[in-house]
Amino acid sequence: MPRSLAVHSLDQFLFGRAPHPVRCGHGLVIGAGSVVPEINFTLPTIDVNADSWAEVCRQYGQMMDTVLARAVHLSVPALLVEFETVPPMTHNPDWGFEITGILAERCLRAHEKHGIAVALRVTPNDTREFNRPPLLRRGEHWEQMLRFFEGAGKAGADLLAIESTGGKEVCDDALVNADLRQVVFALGVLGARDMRFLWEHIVSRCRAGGVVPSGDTACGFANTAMTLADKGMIPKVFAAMVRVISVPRSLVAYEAGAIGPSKDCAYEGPYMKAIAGVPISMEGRTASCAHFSPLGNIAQAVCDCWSNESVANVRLLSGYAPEVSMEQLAYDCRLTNTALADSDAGARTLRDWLAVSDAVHDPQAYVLRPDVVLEIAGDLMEADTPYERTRRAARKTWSVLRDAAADGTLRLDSRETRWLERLGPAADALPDSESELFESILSELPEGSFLPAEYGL
Amino acid sequence: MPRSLAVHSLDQFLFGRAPHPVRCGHGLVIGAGSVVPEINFTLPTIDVNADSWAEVCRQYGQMMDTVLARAVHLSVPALLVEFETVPPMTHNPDWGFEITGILAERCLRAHEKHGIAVALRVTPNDTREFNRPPLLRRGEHWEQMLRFFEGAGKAGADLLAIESTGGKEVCDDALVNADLRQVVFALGVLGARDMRFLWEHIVSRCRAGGVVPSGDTACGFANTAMTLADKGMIPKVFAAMVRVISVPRSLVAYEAGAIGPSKDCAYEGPYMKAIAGVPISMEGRTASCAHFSPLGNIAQAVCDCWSNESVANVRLLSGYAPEVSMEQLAYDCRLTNTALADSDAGARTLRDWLAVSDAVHDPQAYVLRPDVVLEIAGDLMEADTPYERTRRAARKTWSVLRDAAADGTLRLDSRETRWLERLGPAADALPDSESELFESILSELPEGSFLPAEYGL
Amino acid sequence: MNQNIPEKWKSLYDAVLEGNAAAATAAVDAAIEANESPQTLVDEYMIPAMDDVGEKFEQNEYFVPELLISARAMKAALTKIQPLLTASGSQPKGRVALGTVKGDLHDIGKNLVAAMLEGGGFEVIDLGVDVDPDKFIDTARASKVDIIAMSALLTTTMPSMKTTIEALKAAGVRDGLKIMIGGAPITQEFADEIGADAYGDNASTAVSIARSLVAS
Amino acid sequence: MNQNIPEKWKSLYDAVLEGNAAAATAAVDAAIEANESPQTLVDEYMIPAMDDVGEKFEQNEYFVPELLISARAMKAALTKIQPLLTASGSQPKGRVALGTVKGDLHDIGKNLVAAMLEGGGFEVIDLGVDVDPDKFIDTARASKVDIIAMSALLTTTMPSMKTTIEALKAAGVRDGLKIMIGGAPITQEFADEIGADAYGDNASTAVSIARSLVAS
Ligand SMILES: [Zn+2]
Ligand SMILES: [Zn+2]
Ligand SMILES: [Zn+2]
Repeated sequence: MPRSLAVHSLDQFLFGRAPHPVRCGHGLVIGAGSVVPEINFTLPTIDVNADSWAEVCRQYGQMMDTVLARAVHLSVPALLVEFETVPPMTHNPDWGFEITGILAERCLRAHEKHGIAVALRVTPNDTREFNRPPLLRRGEHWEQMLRFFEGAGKAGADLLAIESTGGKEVCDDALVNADLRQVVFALGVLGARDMRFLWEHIVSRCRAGGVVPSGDTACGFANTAMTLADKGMIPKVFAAMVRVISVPRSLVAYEAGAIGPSKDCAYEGPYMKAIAGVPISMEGRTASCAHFSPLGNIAQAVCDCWSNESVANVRLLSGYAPEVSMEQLAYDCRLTNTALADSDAGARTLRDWLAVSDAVHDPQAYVLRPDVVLEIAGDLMEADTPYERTRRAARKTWSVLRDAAADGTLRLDSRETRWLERLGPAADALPDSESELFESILSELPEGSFLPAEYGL
Repeated sequence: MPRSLAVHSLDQFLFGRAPHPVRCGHGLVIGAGSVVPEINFTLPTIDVNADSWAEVCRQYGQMMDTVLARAVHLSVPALLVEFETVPPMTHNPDWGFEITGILAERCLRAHEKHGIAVALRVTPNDTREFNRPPLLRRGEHWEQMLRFFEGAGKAGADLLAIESTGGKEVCDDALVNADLRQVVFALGVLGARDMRFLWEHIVSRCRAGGVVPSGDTACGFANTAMTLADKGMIPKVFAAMVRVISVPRSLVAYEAGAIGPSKDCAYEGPYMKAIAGVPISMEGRTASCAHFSPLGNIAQAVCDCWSNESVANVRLLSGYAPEVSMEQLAYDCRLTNTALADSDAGARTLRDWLAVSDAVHDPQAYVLRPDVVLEIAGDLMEADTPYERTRRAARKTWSVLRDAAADGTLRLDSRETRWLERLGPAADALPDSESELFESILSELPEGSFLPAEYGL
Repeated sequence: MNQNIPEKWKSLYDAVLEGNAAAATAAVDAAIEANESPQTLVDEYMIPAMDDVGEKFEQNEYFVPELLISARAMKAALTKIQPLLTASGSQPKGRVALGTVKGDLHDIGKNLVAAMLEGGGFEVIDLGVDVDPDKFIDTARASKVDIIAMSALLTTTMPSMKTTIEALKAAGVRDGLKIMIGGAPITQEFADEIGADAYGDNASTAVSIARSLVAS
Repeated sequence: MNQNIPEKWKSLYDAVLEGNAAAATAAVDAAIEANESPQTLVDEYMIPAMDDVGEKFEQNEYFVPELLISARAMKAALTKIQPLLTASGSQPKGRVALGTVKGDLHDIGKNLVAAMLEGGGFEVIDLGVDVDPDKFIDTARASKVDIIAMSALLTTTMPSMKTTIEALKAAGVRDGLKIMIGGAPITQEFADEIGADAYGDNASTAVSIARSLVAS
């Protein structure tokens, strides 16, 4: 495992350019010199079942049509389309494949007629958590997920991704209790172990099916923390630490053979790009239709795809919400790509403005500052195992935040400062070894909170 | 009337900085060194009447609460709020005043509690067109509008604006027929004359009531053209000419004493800023919830306020649509203001990227390029009367577009090129004098299309 | 494009397609002189010409101004032919009463739909803007109206469409006619919800929608 | 903040406010020993303490973890008191059955609401996630439930709320209880549309909503 980072210097850490670009779909290359919009959309309020199925198909067809029309209208040269299924479409892969086909066929037609470079990323659900506690390596849900991974390429997917959830059954409670130790265990032990298992399966199926194994996200962990912090429920400094704590876990996908782009909602993406060199998808201000965030601008600083996360097909004054997102993404990408076309120095200037404009306001933004990413990433890659990296992530992030708060490059209110002071000792107290943590957590969690065997424990 | 421009050089033509800043509301200064978000919102589908009035009030209160909470959450330092009434609130000014009061009270409270600089701009409807043909200087509708202008300040408005429509009764048909002569007549003769009458009334009422007479927009003319062009109904080159043709008409408001900021949907704003030195509000990619446009980035190039135009209070995944807009505007303004804080040279770099990224794609964007604005504005200000300036606007814009298409700085498809060729002779054939145009138009329009006396003709 | 326009009066087809009103009326005169059936002229030359104009618009060859010029040529020719059609007992494609609903002043979309419908052979009664439900009812009663077409551009005037449909029902005239609606904030879902028979998302589809409504 | 907590057992109030479970149970023991009425302890010390915790959260002084620590202290004290209350014939504030609806796996909001309700003196039956309508019905039948609380976080599982309410009606148990709903995509309009009795937009308002529902 390489200890050095794939991105060697801050000067080379830019939006639109990744050390290892990804080629996919109809003429699309990601990370090769321009930022590509990634458009996502989902159903409005509707029950997905056999009775509503015709309407569901119509909705997806209509969303894809309007989005492609707008992209062509605005001369968007390249586009990544994400289809994130809803659970009934993973439970029943044939449903997921039917929608995949509807979207893929329209992408192909748009490519042939208008020359737009376009690829379809398909993201089935991690339905394993329908069992409580989750069955991660067996059972009906896992079998159907495998069927989905195997059949997606034939159905028309160019890339496959997932928002995997191993460890979430422990993390949810840990988050609302701001319990650092349990979060470290959930991500650095459980999450990392499940990622290894899951992604080896995904990568082998993708290779067999000619599909790009793209990436994963700590959405169910770190974005949950971000949303809770946004609502004033948990401290932002804690949410910022959770973000970096998720890095070693998400990195496992790329060690297992995923090649990017990372999932849009994986705000740990800049760390993936710095460490593994994969192109990353990010979402910011143009994703506020899906969720608010303190990362509206800084998320764009080193992105390779720029996404709206997801928007339901509701009507706005101008048109349907997915079209609106498409237009916003198109303009945002015009700006980054104009700066890139200007000069490397120009792109760095824009990158730094995007970063500086957010970083001082929120610790969750601060830990995404490109220079901070390189500093922390370098530190955690000094260790070799996911747990050791996770422990380093917690400690290093804490000290970086403390220093930033002290020198005023990060502004914190008194409630946040109080919590920052509490979290240092908690990080220091993390045990040296994974097994030590495992033993102590086992005794403090209620019986049946999670199934150790599902993690090979 | 000064022939020189208020903005003397391209270097001084920047976002966030206007020759004559405007002070208003609770600590707000516009055009004095930073870009201020302007948030707008409107009712979802609802019939506004006595029965629904309580719900209407609740909706406005809720929209204002959520928007202010989000602005405070994101540490937005300064905010302009626009309340654009719906016609029943102008027909019945007391209704408009009640909503004004609901919003103003919340703005004051947010200012006192959180220190946010904030002002409320109120925009009653131009209901004079409820008569067909419109009665512009008399009648019930005009009387109620006057009542609105007089009472708005007491109700809580800090600024007053309007989207006036004099001449629209001729312009609508002229647009769908792409009839340049009739558009020039509608804007350069009818529109300009009505603006003079209307704005002298507004300015005197505002001065008496301690309200800022802010600005107007050629929305009903040039934005209608833009929307028709976006739908492929009329040529973009024609819509671009209509935009510049609207400049002398909109300028009349500032000659009559309006001091800005111009209305957000007035894409002729950069011309107002260049000529009259007033701060301007603009809307672009963050207004795609309200309407699509080819001006998503370039609209921001020299803006002083940055707006979402308007969004109905519908629920999205993250929250209500007005909150979503608020967050997007906050981030966009963080970026421009970071560049301004960096250096003048930095701000110019960002300005030029915003402009360049759109200008080549669409003639409507091209005519908003800051250098093009100064060139055309200088030319039309060689003339002294609105009509003569309008005629110059048509001719000069045409030649600028022709040159840009010829040297490739503007890309046009063959259908557009065909129409550009047609429009040159039409511009050249515009008569020397207003009266000559009036006589010939009178004979070609159906009797009763408009009432000359309402324009002092 | 219609490939098989008979050579005989192709000059009429061409005149409408090119938007040459003078040539269109001249062609009609010549054909009537030669005892051609007025219904044949309409069905085999003029309407196909307007269909092709619509097709050129859909294919991004024509803009609306070009389409309106053709519609005016069509109208000029129809004005000549209408008395003969009436005399021979044939009916127009259908009669449409249209207007922008109460409280709403938006003209353009409604006017375009009117022009397209006339070009498509419909008789159009334009009620204007800010149209009271009673005016729709009175019109439906006084003239034999096949379709009522309503437009709204504001979220706050959309409910007027519902009010109007309910008023038509209450007046007992709803069943005898079809209702089509359109305008920027309108959706198919809204049309279903308020019980309209059809929704059109742009003026150029109005003709085919109206045709299918009168056929059904 | 409640200013007028009687000095007598203020240590109980303080222990709940500070989230000190050991101190809270110790204070309960001492008070019972001194023959204080259990209902008085709940009404005059413990619930006011939780109300003040909620207030501190609303005022951005506390985060949820702090609020949960207090809720746990409250629960520990209640566990001591509950048998005495039952023996004296007094009732809990009310019984709430709650769950995330069929097809939806989101836990956090539901768990927070459960914790807040318990802290507010309610008895809570947590049915978990992906809860079938039948499970709600069975619970309503088996236990005397005052309120059913449902959560959904997906636009595609919101319809399950409607289905569940209809199933409760069909089973004849709807009338005897109140229904409150919440979750990110839920709105008051949606609650009205499907016939829920109340909607809460965050966990911290759940207690006051539940109180007003059982009072009504
Ligand atoms: Zn996600
Ligand atoms: Zn996503
Ligand atoms: Zn406007």
